[in-house]
Amino acid sequence: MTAALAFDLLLVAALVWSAARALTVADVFRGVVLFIVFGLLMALAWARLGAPDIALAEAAIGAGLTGALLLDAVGHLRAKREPGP
Amino acid sequence: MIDTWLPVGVVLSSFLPGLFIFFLAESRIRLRTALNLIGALAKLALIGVMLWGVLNDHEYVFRHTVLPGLDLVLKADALALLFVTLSAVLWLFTTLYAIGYLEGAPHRSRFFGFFSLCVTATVGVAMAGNLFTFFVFYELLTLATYPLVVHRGTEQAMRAGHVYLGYTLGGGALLLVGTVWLYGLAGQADFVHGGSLAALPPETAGQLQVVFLLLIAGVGVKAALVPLHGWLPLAMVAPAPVSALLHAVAVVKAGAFGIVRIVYEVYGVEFAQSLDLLTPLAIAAAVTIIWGSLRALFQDDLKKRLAYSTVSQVSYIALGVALFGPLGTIGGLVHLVHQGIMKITLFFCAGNYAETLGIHKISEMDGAGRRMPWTSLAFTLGAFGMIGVPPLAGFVSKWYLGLGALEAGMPWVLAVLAASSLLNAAYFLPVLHRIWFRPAPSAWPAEHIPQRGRWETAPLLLLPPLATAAAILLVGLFAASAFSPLDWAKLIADREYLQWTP
Amino acid sequence: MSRAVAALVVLLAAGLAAALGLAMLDLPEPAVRLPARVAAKLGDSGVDHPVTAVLLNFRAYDTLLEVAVLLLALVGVLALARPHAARAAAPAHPLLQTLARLVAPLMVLVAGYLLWIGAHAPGGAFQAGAVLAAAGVLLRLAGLLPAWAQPGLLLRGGLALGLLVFVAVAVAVLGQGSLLQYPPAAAGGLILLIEAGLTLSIGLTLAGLYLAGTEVEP
Amino acid sequence: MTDFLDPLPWLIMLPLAWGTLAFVLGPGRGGRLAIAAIALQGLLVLQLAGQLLAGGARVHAVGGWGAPLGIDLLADGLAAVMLLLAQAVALPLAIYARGYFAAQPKGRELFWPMTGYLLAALNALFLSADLFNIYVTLELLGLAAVGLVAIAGGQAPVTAALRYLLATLLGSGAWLLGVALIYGSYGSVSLAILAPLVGADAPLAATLAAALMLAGLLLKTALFPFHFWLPPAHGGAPAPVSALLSALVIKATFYLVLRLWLELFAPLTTVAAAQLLGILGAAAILWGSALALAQTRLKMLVAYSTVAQVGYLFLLFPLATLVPPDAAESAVQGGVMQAVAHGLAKAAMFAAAGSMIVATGRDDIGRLGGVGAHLPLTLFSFGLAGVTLMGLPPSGGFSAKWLLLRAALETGQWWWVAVMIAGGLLTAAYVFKVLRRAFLPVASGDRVTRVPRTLEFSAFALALAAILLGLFGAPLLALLAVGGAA
Amino acid sequence: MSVGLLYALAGAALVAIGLAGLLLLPQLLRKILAFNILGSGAFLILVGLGQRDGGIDPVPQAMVLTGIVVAIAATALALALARQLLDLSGRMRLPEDGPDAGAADD
Repeated sequence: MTAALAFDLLLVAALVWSAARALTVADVFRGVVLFIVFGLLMALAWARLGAPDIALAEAAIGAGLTGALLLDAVGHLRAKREPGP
Repeated sequence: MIDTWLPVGVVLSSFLPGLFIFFLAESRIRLRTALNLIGALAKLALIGVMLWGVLNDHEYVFRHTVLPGLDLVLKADALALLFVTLSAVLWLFTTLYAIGYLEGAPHRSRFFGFFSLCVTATVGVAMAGNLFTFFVFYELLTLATYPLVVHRGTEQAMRAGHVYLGYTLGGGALLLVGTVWLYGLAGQADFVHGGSLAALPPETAGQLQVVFLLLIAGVGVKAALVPLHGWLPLAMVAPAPVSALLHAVAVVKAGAFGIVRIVYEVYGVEFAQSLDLLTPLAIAAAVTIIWGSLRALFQDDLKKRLAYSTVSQVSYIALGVALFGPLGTIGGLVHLVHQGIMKITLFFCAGNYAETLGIHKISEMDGAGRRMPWTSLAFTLGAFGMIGVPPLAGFVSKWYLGLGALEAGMPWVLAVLAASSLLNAAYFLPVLHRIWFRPAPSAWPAEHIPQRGRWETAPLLLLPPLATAAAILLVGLFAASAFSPLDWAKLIADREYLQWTP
Repeated sequence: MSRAVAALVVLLAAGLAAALGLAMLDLPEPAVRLPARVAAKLGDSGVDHPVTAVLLNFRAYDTLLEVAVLLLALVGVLALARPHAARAAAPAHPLLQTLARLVAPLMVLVAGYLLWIGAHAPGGAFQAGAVLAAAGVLLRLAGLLPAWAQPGLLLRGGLALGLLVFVAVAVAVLGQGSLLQYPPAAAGGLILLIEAGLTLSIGLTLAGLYLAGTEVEP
Repeated sequence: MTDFLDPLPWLIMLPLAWGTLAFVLGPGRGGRLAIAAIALQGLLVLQLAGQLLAGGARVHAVGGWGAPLGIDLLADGLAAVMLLLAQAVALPLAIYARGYFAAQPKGRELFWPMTGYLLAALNALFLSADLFNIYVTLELLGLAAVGLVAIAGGQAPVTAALRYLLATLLGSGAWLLGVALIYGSYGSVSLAILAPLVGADAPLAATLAAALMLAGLLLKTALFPFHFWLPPAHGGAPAPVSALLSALVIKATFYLVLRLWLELFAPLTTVAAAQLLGILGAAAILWGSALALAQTRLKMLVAYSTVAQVGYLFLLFPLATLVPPDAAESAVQGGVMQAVAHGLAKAAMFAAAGSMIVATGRDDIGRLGGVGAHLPLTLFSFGLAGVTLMGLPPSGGFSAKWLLLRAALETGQWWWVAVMIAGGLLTAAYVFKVLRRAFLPVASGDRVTRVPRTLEFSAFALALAAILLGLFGAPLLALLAVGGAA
Repeated sequence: MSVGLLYALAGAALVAIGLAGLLLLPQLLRKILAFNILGSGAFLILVGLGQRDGGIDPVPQAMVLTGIVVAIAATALALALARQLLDLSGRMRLPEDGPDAGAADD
């Protein structure tokens, strides 16, 4: 029980930390990466809450697809910032 | 069934042609004229039927519930018909005049469309059966007249329109607040003989006084009570037929008529007297009469002088209402009609001078009588009537107002009447002197319409003022006969003071 | 934005968190117990996985609207992508093409499995659709699917299929009861039918959100 | 029970279906389908209104489960009035849009599918009796509205759409948070189940939920000072879109505020909160009108007018909260009447403005000369709509003002009277600013072209409806009274 | 304290982070991240509170599944808009001054 609680507390801390860092880290790309990490941590949290359906969806859609979209947008942004040769 | 729809028919007889004209192509002159005249004649016919019925103690009432506890009521009683008949007759003349006046001018469909709406609103005001209905048409009147005031589209007209809107919408807002308040206190506020508010509990008296102030201020804007009159002299930039209608029938009369309805049929004249509301109203009217006349003295612009004269003359109506007793009432009501006939004649004539010879200022009028004798004759009759020369229309009004003042125990009103008549003479007689006794200049300011045989100007411009001028004489001469305005005013006064014995 | 405003916003957010926390620590016993009701009616729902029962039967109406939200989002993305007419897909690396040819069918199989298992265990149309979307993206990147910015009739039909089937089933049962009231005997079959349609459409839509969105002219 | 043509579900399924079909048909297609379907929806609403007037409020248990396990649809008087408004506005606008996009093709490709989803979301929202289901309808509504704003492309509309999207997402986020707290407190999200459970002794969570949901809705309704997103969004979109958004979309969230305030959270309301809403409403009226007056672009003027008119809606709360039932009834009637009247009038006004812009080729109040001569019916429609917004009789706007004024005087809150009167005069100022320009002759160098008849007549129909509402408002209030919503 | 309540509390913290980020960060991608974090927080609260007595509640779980799909839809639309703005204006942020200010002085 205590091990589980410790795990939960650690997970919660990681969730809050990754969320806060995703928004505050200087580089947008790293922010997006941290957000994907956050999404995966969320999937873990859902599993801990006995919600495997959400865990699956979160991993696939929340972290996966959202992450892909965001990464693509960052790439686009960078391409704009640094005009090609 | 038909009784219910007659009042609606009177309203629709100008509304429907108006709507139709609105969307008519500019070039469809014949159709437009036909619609105008059919509407005007149909209205007169309907009114004729109702006149007969009302004389025989019949009332025509149409009622439609708009919201729970809020009815739209059109009612043709004696008082309504006094005003409706005046509006319908003068509308016919003004329409004819306007057709002549605007020949070849742009935007005529728009003009006649709003012109018809304006008359619709006026007859609606006349036949409103309760305060709410009155308010509805009173606001419609504002909206219908604004495009007419700014019709010329000049900078000056736009500014006048702005001022006009500011005053009238502000007045409408006051009227609205007063009306809502009154409905809250009394439920409905139907117009009934002797008023309906006397039955309210005495502790509401203070509120009723405030409401009265709101209502009178609301209608006082259109009636041009000083200091709410600022829009009227500016609004004379409108085309002459509009000024004629505005000053004689539509706008200022709607305000004055509102005062009549509020005092007699909402509050009841005795109840208003018991709330000490009539004396302040009489004072406001007296101040307006004197102030308007004084300002008129100093105007060189003919239409402006006439406008200030209107400010002064319309308050005779309010004064008559404020004089407690049937004689004052008769004087006020009959002046509602008489002032309309006289003032419309004067504005028609002013329009003729401007259109024919380009005369806008009094200083340019020297010798105009020789070039335009018929117009000048009509103008002279109108001016004498205003001064109160017997046996013209204005004399009858002033006579009854004087008697009413004595009956009400307000002899100071006599002094006001006398002073006002002197001032009337002071600002009209010099004009007449110029017209008839000064030599004509070598050239007129801008002669638009040349003399053609016996016609000093376009026939449609000449005939309406001649007709109304004749009416000035006739209503004075035959004041005592049946169906004369005076006779009708007596009928109304009888019914309003049914329970009252001096 | 000024520092004062920023401080105020942070304070507001912190206050909200504190209020939420306080409120959560002081909750009454809920008056209604839905899990028990779900369990009681699970037998009539046509599936035996409670979440799927809620998603596609008890609260299937939410799901129906949500599918519409998803399709709508794609419509919005397409509206934005529109001005930049579809670019010819860049020729993909042959290795990628081979990989896509190998993996995509596998992913379709997985999707089918997830769809099937959804009636009894975690899984279902959304998860299956996500896998399908991944396959779609892969195929597109390999140049094996047509452009997305201006989907053709077939593709539009595929995108709309799930929602149309859902709506059709929802109103088809109106004659015997209310909206989406499946006849108990047919519930399982109808749910599977809807889910099959949804899987395809969700897969296409999710893929489209990625592909149409990223095809916007640089 | 087994009525296949029960209007409740069909009102939602029909627009979903035709929106989707319009998408399948392809870019720019589906207009005729939409018009036919909306007409059918209109008939369904009329049928529903008849049912309500005859037999009282109706519940449709989706899936046959019933609350709290399933989701209920509830049609009471208030919902029916809003449904009526939505279809009544949508039908002329659909006809208008067909003509508009024929003249101005930018953005027509995906207009119909989005409009279908927008109407589905509106109808679903009005009928929903389930807090979480309302969340989904809110998202459907918000995304459809945002998509429509951006539909014509261009930097300003895209910026406006983004601003709008962020605002609306934040609003729905707050709503969802509230739903979570409510579910945590009571174990249900069904309005019918929750209503008896929420009392004056509600836990902190319920109060917090009420505050969050209300705040989210105010943001979405663009009540001052949350109005920042509205003018660029409504002013920058194509005219039919602006009309739909101003007339209907913000009314949907207002409807939710009203429902929560009067029903679910009624035990939690306080005079202070009601006065605060009233003050925000008053500020919206004055600020919105003043800014409308300052605009140089026609559609921005109309959009700021919406900011102002939203303010009137919120005056009903101080007039209806903890006051005698008579006054409260009058206030609610006034508020709903204002929502309906503004919906019709603002749709007419945006439609008329769109026609003027098509005709003059630019969105500039200073260059409207000649519109009066060339598009008299359009200008007349604009004027009639203006009459309603000013609250002049006879019009729906006047009826609304009358009812609100009456409630204000009855409860002795004269300061709202002053606000309403001042707002009416300011409205007149900005309406006449447009009208007087349009009356002027064409400026040299400008051209005024004709616009399709359908544009002129559909706007006129809407304006006329707003006026007629003032003459025949009684049946609407009778419908509103069904089910004790008012 | 149950697992559910713990995660609900974490959800509250995430909501606060998301709210502050959404309001304060000017960069649009960050705003979109913040919105997703806010949403995740709300989802955690919904499920966490529903399961605070330790049991499993499928109803909020199904709701969250619905919510996640809605969130991805909104995110995709927001990103498409943000990219469009980037293409048109060269920036991925909203103009600072409010629209009222811009309108009043023109």
